[in-house]
Amino acid sequence: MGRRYFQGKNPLFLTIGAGVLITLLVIFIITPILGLFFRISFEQFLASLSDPVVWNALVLSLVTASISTLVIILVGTPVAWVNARHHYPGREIVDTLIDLPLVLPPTVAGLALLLAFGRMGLIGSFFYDYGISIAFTTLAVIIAQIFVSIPFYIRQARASFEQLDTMYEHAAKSLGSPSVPTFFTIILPLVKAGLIGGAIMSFARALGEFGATIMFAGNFQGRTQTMPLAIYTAMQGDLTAAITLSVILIIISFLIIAFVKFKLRGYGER
Amino acid sequence: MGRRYFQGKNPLFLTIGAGVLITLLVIFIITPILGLFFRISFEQFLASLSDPVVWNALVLSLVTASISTLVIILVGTPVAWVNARHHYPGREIVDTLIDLPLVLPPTVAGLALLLAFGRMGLIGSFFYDYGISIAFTTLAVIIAQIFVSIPFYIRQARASFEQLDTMYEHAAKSLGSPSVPTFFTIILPLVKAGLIGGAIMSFARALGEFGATIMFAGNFQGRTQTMPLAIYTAMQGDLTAAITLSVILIIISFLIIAFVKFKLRGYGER
Amino acid sequence: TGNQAEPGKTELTVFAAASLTGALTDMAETYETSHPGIHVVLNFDGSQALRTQIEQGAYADVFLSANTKHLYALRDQGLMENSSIGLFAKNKLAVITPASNPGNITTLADLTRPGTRLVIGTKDVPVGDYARQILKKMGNDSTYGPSYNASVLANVISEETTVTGVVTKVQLGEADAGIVYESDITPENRDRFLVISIPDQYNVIAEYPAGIVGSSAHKDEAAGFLAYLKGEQGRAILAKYGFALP
Amino acid sequence: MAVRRDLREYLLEAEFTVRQGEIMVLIGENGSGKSSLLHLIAGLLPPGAGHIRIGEQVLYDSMNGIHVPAEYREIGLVFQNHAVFPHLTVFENVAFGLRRRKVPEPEIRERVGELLARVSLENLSGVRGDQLSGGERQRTALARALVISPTLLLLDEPVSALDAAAQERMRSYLHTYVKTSNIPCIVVTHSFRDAASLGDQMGVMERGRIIQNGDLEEIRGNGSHFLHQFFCGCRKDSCHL
Amino acid sequence: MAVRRDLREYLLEAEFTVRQGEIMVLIGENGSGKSSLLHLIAGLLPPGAGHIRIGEQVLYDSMNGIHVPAEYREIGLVFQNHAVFPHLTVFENVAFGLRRRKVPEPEIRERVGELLARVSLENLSGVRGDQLSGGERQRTALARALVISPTLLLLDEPVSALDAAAQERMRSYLHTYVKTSNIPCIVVTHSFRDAASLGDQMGVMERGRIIQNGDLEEIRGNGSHFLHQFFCGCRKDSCHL
Ligand SMILES: Nc1ncnc2c1ncn2[C@@H]1O[C@H](COP(=O)(O)OP(=O)(O)OP(=O)(O)O)[C@@H](O)[C@H]1O
Ligand SMILES: Nc1ncnc2c1ncn2[C@@H]1O[C@H](COP(=O)(O)OP(=O)(O)OP(=O)(O)O)[C@@H](O)[C@H]1O
Ligand SMILES: [Mg+2]
Ligand SMILES: [Mg+2]
Repeated sequence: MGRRYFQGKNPLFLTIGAGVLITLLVIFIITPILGLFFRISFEQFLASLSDPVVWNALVLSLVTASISTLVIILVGTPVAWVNARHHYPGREIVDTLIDLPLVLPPTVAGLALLLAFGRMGLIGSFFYDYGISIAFTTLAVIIAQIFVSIPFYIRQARASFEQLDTMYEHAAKSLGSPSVPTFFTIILPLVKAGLIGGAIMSFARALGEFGATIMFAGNFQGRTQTMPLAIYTAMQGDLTAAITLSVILIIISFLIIAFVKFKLRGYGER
Repeated sequence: MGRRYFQGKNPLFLTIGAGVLITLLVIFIITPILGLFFRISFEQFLASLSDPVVWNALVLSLVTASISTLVIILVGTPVAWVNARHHYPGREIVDTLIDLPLVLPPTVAGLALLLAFGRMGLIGSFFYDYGISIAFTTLAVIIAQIFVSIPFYIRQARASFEQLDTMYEHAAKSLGSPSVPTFFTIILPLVKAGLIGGAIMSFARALGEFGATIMFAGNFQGRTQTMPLAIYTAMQGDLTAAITLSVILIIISFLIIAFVKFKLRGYGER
Repeated sequence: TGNQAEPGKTELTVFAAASLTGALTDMAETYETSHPGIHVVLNFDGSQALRTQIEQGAYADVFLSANTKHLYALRDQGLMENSSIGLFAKNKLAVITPASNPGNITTLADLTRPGTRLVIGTKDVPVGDYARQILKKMGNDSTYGPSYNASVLANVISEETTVTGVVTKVQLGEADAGIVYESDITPENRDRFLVISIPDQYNVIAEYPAGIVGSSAHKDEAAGFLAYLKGEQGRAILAKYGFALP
Repeated sequence: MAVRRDLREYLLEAEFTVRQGEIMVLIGENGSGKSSLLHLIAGLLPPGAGHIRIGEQVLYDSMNGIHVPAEYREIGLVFQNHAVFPHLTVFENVAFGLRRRKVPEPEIRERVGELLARVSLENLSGVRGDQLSGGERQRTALARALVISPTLLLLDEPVSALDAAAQERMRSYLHTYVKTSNIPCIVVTHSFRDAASLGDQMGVMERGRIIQNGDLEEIRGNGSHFLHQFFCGCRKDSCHL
Repeated sequence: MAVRRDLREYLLEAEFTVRQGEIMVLIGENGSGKSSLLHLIAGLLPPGAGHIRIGEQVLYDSMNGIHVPAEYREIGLVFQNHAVFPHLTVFENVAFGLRRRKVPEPEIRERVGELLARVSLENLSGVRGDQLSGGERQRTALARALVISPTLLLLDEPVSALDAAAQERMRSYLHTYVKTSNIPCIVVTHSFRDAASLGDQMGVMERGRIIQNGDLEEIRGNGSHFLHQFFCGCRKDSCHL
């Protein structure tokens, strides 16, 4: 994993090919996004920025997506680790189940969550009897985000763990390190880059989550109205306002993701 | 990466803790999905299965998601490889840009695509002059799916490549293997598990794609009406019909993903 | 409606508001039987989304909107065939509760009861706008009293961006009541709700306009379809799906 | 000690005792199971029937269902491929075992410093594990295993990558270390030098079994043609060494 | 050949010639830059000023901007850590270089079979690289480097993990191989046995530089206290070997 080696010279056609491919991909992704930028005016952008409704939504989005990502990391890391390193009956079924939320159209995911955690739901009715309602609260926003984005993290984390050579764990063990410290001092640092990548995916997916949220948590300003919901709400009236909100979301996300990448590099890069 | 070592006995509390965590996660994911299953009747399920509209949508979904995944693999793999192993100015910016589609609420993504590739769009108008319209075609469905799901694959693939020790590439090189054969015979097999994981994520995300598709490709039965759009359309009249379609989508996806996992294991597992 | 374009048939592309899904699907079928040369291609989405698509150059022959706002906006941009525009359906609003009626709502007055979980549309979607108009009218009426409007709105737990959102939440019993179009109570789901009608003096009549899109290549066929829609058979189907007629 | 484990086509079976303060040299052809045996003793491979004891302490006993996990065995193991942690500095690699034992920081510094001096890595203490040369890695692995004051030392070809001068120094240090700390030690090696200068006792492995086990005098003297052949690869009478 | 490269705190600088059919033994302390030098010659490390030539063929020349990529240098390199491909069988590991050269299948089978017999791995030819013992890995790495009939052989401690008998066999095979194929060869080693039985010429590295370079008679005879000390780690007069 050392990096002191240089890559030699690639044949010209490879370098050009790769350059063209990357350029095309960047164009493919950036043109639509720029299209959004061109649609709005700077005044409108500033006006939106100072709109308390927008602020509410932005703060709510960032807070809920952060909490979701945190929960996903806390729950997903051990699950991914166990699935990567331990054999138990039904492991692959569990692993495939974890992927299912990816396939559900978000609205259906929200519907499913209602059926489970709503007040008439399989689990929710139980809570409701104790006076706790889950649906239509900020908690529901977080649950919806976790549901749709946890698979991304677990998939990525499991792949990173599986790719790690077991010899380091054995070395740590032979030096008297029980599983938990080994995990934190040896394994985590070695797969850091992969886990951060997974967390970024989950965070981004949670930030953009709309369908499951509005179905399960409803659209209530200040409580469950995240940025995507604010964008949809605005879209019903004024498309430009909706695009302005989208641009704000894009800029903020870009800054956050770039910052996280810059701050938390994998151990291989300095 | 050998597997002949056993993991020793973990302290009891870890085993129990992991077991509880996995069980909770499975319950969290499976209850909502079961909730969907409980809502439908077997007769309705059979009736939907034989409905040509459903078949159309299902086939269209599987075909478009497969094509999208293929394109994503073909484009994403070299891009991820270059970003993992080569330094070039702006690499991290490109990498962060590639993540942006994750953050966009899908409808906004669809709107952005329409603004770029629609008849009036930045790029689309150019094609339109040559008589090619992109939006509202099956091609648009594929473009929308690629746009929203390519980041998942590239993220995962890059992490896998970065985690791979460079010594194997050097060994291959010293044995006279140019970059391309080395990539296919040495590198790909060693990161196979990670890439397949990424492809599964992208495929699943493409299968579930709704918002960007309906905005950019429209909701034309047989041409652009994929399963999620059919579910949406059914939901206008009858929730149960929509849930039935969702259940079909879930079952098919589960089978496909499980099959792929079973068929294409990573090199570490036999 | 078959899927692929069949040779020799004229393809008529109809953009219709999502709330027309059931009625238009039915109608396309009967229309194709009586007009063998025509194949009706349907695109259902929210009226706002359809409008955006047309603005961005989507090809459509006919646009059926769930409200006048979006269709008139297109007209004002010169994207519609002005002479063809006309109303073809009306829709009234109603309060629905789940069949099990967990909130025990039997009259409109019950909506003020604290703790009632009410869902309506956001103020920018027509159904939400109309709901607010209705509540305001009722508040101005002495039968319900001036605080009616505010105390009902205080019970709102979610402002949906689509009517389907309202319907789904009520159907699942997650909301005690919702305000929707009468046409949302479709033949398939009728027995899942209790319906409380809103008296005409408070109700708002939503208007569904239709028109031929300016860039249509099949204006004659489009006109024919509009005539059918507004004619005897069209009206019958619309009525079956709960629409009022102009 | 008796252990039992399936190797590729044969069983790993061994029965031997190493006394406190004694070094057993383990030799055998490639693939005969030497490394596997060490891993098994260290608790990194699942054993079959038998028992493993250090002094009074039972590490494994299949009859009584005793199985001390590897992390509680207090065994110093040098892996054949070193397994130096690539993301930690040399210092942190060596300090790793002490940190896990919650040794106070000043003591860690002192003990690690002493061992780094022993293996001449003082200058590289801040260098990451993945930036070391082969010999530097082996030195780190040695220091890491010795610093924890283990109750049993398992060394898998521990000086094979060291330069010749360092090999000599390390052999004499290892000898002193084992004698003064009075622990048993098993050294796997292919080198006659190692065997001659370290071994009190010798075991010969073949196809997963210890086929000979005994005093080193046999070798130092000139009793065994077999051992000479093993180390020289030639018949004793035609040896050019 | 002269190469130049920055190492940690010092420059890698060397100037030497190895003639066809001759073996140069490269010795030096751990971290002196031996492996780096081999990697540099093989084209895996970016060189600085200087040039590298095999016979008539210029591999690198900083003055004339010539830089043949590693994959076209036709050099057989045995890595210090073997770098056996973990997902390929022993057979496929050895066949790898031939497949890249589009050698026909029957010839591949024949050549690989012959080399596997040479390194006594016939029985393991279907075993995956990640399931080999240390010595088996090194054998695989040797076979893999030799089978491609390279025009230059770079061996980084090529027999250190082999059992003693195999070491002896391998040394004599390497000697014959280099003489019959008439290619230059550089062997890095810490073992006197290797140096004595393989070397025609010797280079001594220190801190990235070749500080001595000359004929091996010096060593075979008894001229140099320095070399004796290097290999024995003890003064010649007090040597017990
Ligand atoms: N990946 C790397 N990055 C930076 N420095 C390195 C790296 N690998 C080795 N070095 C340093 O370069 C110098 C020379 O290393 P090299 O591996 O060439 O030594 P060597 O002579 O082969 O030693 P040994 O006998 O231990 O194998 C050492 O100081 C080493 O620490
Ligand atoms: N990860 C593994 N999976 C399966 N078999 C293995 C694995 N590692 C080693 N083996 C096999 O087990 C046997 C013993 O290997 P071991 O590493 O113990 O040999 P060794 O005596 O240490 O050899 P060497 O002198 O080459 O290091 C060999 O046949 C080897 O091929
Ligand atoms: Mg071994
Ligand atoms: Mg070296």
